[in-house]
Amino acid sequence: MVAWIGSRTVPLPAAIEHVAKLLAKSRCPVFSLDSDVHGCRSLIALAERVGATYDHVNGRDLAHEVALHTDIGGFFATATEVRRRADVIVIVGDIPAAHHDLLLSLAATKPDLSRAAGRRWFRINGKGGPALEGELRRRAKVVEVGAPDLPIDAVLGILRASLGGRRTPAALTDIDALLGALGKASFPVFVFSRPTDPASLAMLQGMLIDINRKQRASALFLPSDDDAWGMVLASTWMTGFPPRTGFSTGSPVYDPWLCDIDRMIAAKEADLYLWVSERDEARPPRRGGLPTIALVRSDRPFSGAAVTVRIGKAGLDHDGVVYSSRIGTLRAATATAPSDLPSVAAIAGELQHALQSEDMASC
Amino acid sequence: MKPLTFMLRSEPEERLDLSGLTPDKLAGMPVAEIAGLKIGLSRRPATVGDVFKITGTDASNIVFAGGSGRFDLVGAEMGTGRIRVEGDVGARPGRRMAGGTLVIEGKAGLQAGSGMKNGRIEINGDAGEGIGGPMAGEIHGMTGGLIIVRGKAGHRPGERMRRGIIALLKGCGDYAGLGMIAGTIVATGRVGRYPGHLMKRGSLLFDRRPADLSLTFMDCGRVDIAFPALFDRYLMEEKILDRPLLGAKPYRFGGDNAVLGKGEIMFPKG
Amino acid sequence: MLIRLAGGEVVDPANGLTGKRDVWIKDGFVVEKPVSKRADKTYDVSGCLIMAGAIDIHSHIGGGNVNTARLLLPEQHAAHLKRPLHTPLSNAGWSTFSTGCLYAQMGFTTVVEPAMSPSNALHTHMELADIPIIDKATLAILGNDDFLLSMIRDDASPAMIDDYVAWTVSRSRALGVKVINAGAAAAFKENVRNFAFDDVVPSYGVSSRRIVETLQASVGRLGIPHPLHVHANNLGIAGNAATAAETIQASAGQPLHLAHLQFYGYGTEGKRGFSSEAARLAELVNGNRDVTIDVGQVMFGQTVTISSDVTRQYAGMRTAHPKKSIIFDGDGNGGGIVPYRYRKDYYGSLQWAVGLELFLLIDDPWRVFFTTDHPNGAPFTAYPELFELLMSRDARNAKMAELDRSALELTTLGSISREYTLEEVAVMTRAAPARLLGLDDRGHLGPGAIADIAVYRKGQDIQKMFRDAALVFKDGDLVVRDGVVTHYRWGRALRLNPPPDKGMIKRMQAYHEERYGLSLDWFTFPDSAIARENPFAEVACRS
Amino acid sequence: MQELIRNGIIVDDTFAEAFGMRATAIIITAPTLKWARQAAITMTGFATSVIGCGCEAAIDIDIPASKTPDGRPGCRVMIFAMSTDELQKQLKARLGQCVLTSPGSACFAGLEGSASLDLGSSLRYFGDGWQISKKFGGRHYWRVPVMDGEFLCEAKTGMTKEAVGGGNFLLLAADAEKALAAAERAVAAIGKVPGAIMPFPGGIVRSGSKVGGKYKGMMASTNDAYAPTLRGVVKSALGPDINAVLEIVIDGENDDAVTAAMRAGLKAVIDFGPKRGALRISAGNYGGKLGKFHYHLKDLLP
Repeated sequence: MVAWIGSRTVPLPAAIEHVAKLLAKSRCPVFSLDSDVHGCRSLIALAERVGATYDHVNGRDLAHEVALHTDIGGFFATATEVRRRADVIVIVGDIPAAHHDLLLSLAATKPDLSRAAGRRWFRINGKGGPALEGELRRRAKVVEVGAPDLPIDAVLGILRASLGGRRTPAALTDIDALLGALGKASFPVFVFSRPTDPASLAMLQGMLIDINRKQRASALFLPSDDDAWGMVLASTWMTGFPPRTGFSTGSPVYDPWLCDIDRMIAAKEADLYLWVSERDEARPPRRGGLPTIALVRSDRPFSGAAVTVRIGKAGLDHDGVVYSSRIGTLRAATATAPSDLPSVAAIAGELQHALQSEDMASC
Repeated sequence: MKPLTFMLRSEPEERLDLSGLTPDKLAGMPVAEIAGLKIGLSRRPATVGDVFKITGTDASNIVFAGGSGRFDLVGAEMGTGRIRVEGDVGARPGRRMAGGTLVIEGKAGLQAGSGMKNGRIEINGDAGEGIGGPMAGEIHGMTGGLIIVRGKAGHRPGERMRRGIIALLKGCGDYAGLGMIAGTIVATGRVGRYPGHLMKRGSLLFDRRPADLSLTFMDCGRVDIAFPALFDRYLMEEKILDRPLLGAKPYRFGGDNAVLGKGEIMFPKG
Repeated sequence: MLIRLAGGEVVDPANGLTGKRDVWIKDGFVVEKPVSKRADKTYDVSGCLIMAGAIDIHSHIGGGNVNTARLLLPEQHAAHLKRPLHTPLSNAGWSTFSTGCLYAQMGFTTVVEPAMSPSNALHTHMELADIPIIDKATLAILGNDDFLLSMIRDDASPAMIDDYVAWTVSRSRALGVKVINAGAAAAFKENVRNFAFDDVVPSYGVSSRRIVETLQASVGRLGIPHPLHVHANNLGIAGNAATAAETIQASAGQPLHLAHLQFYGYGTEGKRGFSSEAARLAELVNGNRDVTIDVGQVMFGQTVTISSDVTRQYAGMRTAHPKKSIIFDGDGNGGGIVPYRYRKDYYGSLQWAVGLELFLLIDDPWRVFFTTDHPNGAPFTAYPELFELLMSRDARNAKMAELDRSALELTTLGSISREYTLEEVAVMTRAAPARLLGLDDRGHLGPGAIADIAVYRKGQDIQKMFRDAALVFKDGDLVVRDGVVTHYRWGRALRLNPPPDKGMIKRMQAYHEERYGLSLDWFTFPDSAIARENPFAEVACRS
Repeated sequence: MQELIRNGIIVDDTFAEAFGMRATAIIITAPTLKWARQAAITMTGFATSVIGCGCEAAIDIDIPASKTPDGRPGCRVMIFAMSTDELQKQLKARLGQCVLTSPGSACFAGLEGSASLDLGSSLRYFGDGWQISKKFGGRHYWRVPVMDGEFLCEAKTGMTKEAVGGGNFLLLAADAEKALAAAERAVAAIGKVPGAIMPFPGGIVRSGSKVGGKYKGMMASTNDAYAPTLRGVVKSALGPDINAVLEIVIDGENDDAVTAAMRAGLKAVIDFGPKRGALRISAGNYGGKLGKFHYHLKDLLP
């Protein structure tokens, strides 16, 4: 069983037809997506067709990461290059668990393209930031740089001022060790993810501009969610813009505030919600009264949804393409347990078909 | 001539882009044509006539009788004349405004005066985040003009501001003057944490010592300089304040030393 | 379906068949006039020129760096147009979709993305697959990658080098090989900021010259039709004409292609120490039959520079406009994205003139190629204006009047009277690129050619003629009418497929596992990953 | 020459001949009037004549604290020169050496002109990167850190091409004491006229000159016709009752300012009367051929 209208089990084509009707009727549909690159591509194409606004399910974290790229730019390196070259690694703030394997693999290796014999590890942390995972701390012998009562933006500010030779009033633990290591390093890399605030990322990249005047340094950006970053890439080539983008006027409009789906729902601007996630048992948030279409990995209908469709997962049920921060680019993900569950792209294709107009090629 | 007046029929069902309804753009336009302009932002957009009843003829003096938090981009890119909103507005009123006067009697949403170049915006109610700030991808916020907020202001007023003056008369949220390049922000009342964070140059002039000053701002002590009197006089002449803000010998902090350290925060003694 | 284009003036220099004649299309190919059959569909194209679809050999249209540039600059492309017709995403700012439509509208039907990082091949091909209508191809970047530099350092055998180059081309599905500032990106990671042709990459002890020579020889041995595509050292630096001259001389009797030569046409004369050496370079090119070049013409306005020459891009950050950039230290070359505005000031005027001098002083249209190095010199949408400048001296003079006189005085442009003929334009943009890339099936209108055809309405206004093609056919499908896309279809990526050596695959497996801790599967992909029917078309290597 | 008589003083029916000049004005303020004037006096020192000083400058009027831009006492200084370039050069040099250096000083534009000259804009680099630019109320200021705080200086000031230099009259008296008394009265009266300055020492010049001289290279030399000691040996303009002559030279923002200044000066001298002051009043000219502006004494009398 893969499709339900309300709580009633229906054949997939019936569900598709019903969703197409809802989409066609909607004045302001909004999409929350979480799929592989092909799934996202197909849904962005669908969003264009029906004038919808789209974002990732974890749009809030993503918006900060996108803002770093759209507003500031910076220095970036791939994880593969970092593995082979970085002789100093500075972890900035909190790194999500999904990336701990990568960090551990870096801790277990030495840079083979560097004159340095090994890597030295530091970590910049602020008040309230979680402690570093024990195994990594032990293996990498990470030196913590910070101050117990200062938030991370203040810590980064003090570090940047110190690197630039400008006065600061406060000292950080082990700042001299870090400054010394950076001064001697051939290719230091700052690893960061899941920003607490965009200002800290601006501060970090400003620091890299300062350092690169005289020596080399870069940053390893680990997206808080690799799949979300894959969606950013696809959205950007398809529309010219990262999410949050909407098609309500026909053309894509990129506006992180206007096209913030949570805001649109809270302000009662949206009148239809398409929620898509390939993650096990992920469920759309409850939005009182807003008709919701759920494309989820579940064998039960989502209570309160107008339509629920059960979908397969890329790399499990079917082949897919995902962004991988391990290699810093897209990667083919082969199905490990092929099944008949429909892919997001297949459903989006069916919906395009149902919304048919002959002269419009599907994506 | 009577002001060209847009009377709101009822709360709009969608966000509206009102950037087309400015003195410059409506000069000489027949009412029927104005009524046909599309302003809605949903798939089935409303026209001016759907949302407003239009009276008056003087397009150099526009009045919105009744406002809404869904009125976006009121007065955007206006270069001359006057717009008054008898109510609230939504996002980015006065976006890229180049001249004239925009008066909002109620509240304003996000980024009032975003990228403003010149002219004057007065907001009698509260204003949202990012006053004068840049839109996504832009590297500069406001580059000139004057914004006065008589209510409370949100976070990040004057973000990446390059020139101009923002006066906040009931304080503001966090990060006033975030990444400021130059210009002046005046605030009376409470300001949130880390004013001047990442600021390169520019002046933050407050009526009191900020409660949560970033550590990379350095105490320069009390300063005996001519500028405060000059600026206080300007504030009073422009009727922004009715008494001096800084007075003689204010305190001065220099920063943000994390970046360039050439900005300042000043506030009066006591 | 038999289609007849009736009454047009055909410009087909590859076949020496220029003049009034009908062109017949059957099942996607150009055919001889059938003896007894009547056309199913006839287009009256009297008063029009008929040319093969144009081929752009060097335009950054897709892949990691291009997409990063989009991400960096959303404010440059705010959408403001209403949807003109039912073509998905065709009006999306600076997207894959608009790229395909805009090229097609000008009668271009094949475009080469010249800088694909092999490690980024899947991403690049997925983007290219989303560029509608036109065919695409890529050049794979080598020359700053550890594996190759190590092999050269260790004096690996030519066969070993060839196996690696073949494996890379095959795995990344490329149509050729490009080297970008050979060795400089690797040196930049070791904090080397200036890198010339005989400088040596510190950790490898290998000079830029040696890298170029190694790759040039390998490309020749493998029978890769397109000669090694060289982005030389010292791009953009005053006095770099000497570098270009050295590189031209290094061709040593073998074919070599120099990309965007305009950016190397600079001397150190004049008050500002920045002058034109275009005449000297043109003379060198004229005298060396092995060398082909494309120009990389600069036009005025806002653009963004996208390059895997990370050394150069880092230096360019100083003059970024708007002031934000991305510098990317990736495997091999990495890259940099630096927005830039070409102004009609001294420097902009000089660069503009250098490009035109090269176009006009290099005699042989078979060896000079029409590019702006999109978007580095200008977006490809500036092509119609550039055609006009080449075909009309009056248009050049009118433009020169707007520019910085002191810069133009240091060039020969004012004294050049040459105007490109239609025949020469057709050579430069059709026949020659097809030959350069080894694509026998296009660039001409002889029987057997794929029916990629551009029909232009003849007129005084050269810009208009080339901006809005009257009709464009791709593989025999009518896709553009009067400059508007009327039909949407998906092109393919042209690729070579030299069979990879088994030993090399094993070596690469071991290398990736040892150096990256990941199996080779992470770095390769099946065609099906593109999720489009027939995403690739194979081109044969020369035997 | 026809003679006019006012209050017993003989007034020659002649005219002062004056020239077009470029002029600018600035307002200097300080914690006290004393220090504002000190900066101004220092700045306008050695600025009596364009011939030898490059410019002619003096304090125009004092300005009370309530009327200055920064609420501190100040004065208006005017500077005159023959060309825009020279005026800019003199302004920059004098501002930098005399006002920037003076304790507590600040400096503002003192003229709305058709063109502008750099004021703070020419000095800001003294701040070595710490200078602060401020634009508000349609004006642009520079703030330059210095050892007693900040030098606050408007970026630009106005320049006028309508200025007039060389308005004058001669006071002929029975002795040097009476000539000086009359001249001081004139200076005091003209000092109250806005827009006009008297660049010579205390507003008075005793070495009135003629054009050229017998020595090569002398552009001007003693006005022998008015030198009492030569009365017997040269063709003299002086009668036997005259033993001392002093000249008042006036530069004005425009024709009207010179006219008003001349009027005020002549009135003061005439009111003072011949017993204590001048017996006769005349004026200097070159026959009307060189200067565009002619101020006929008879038109300016009370």
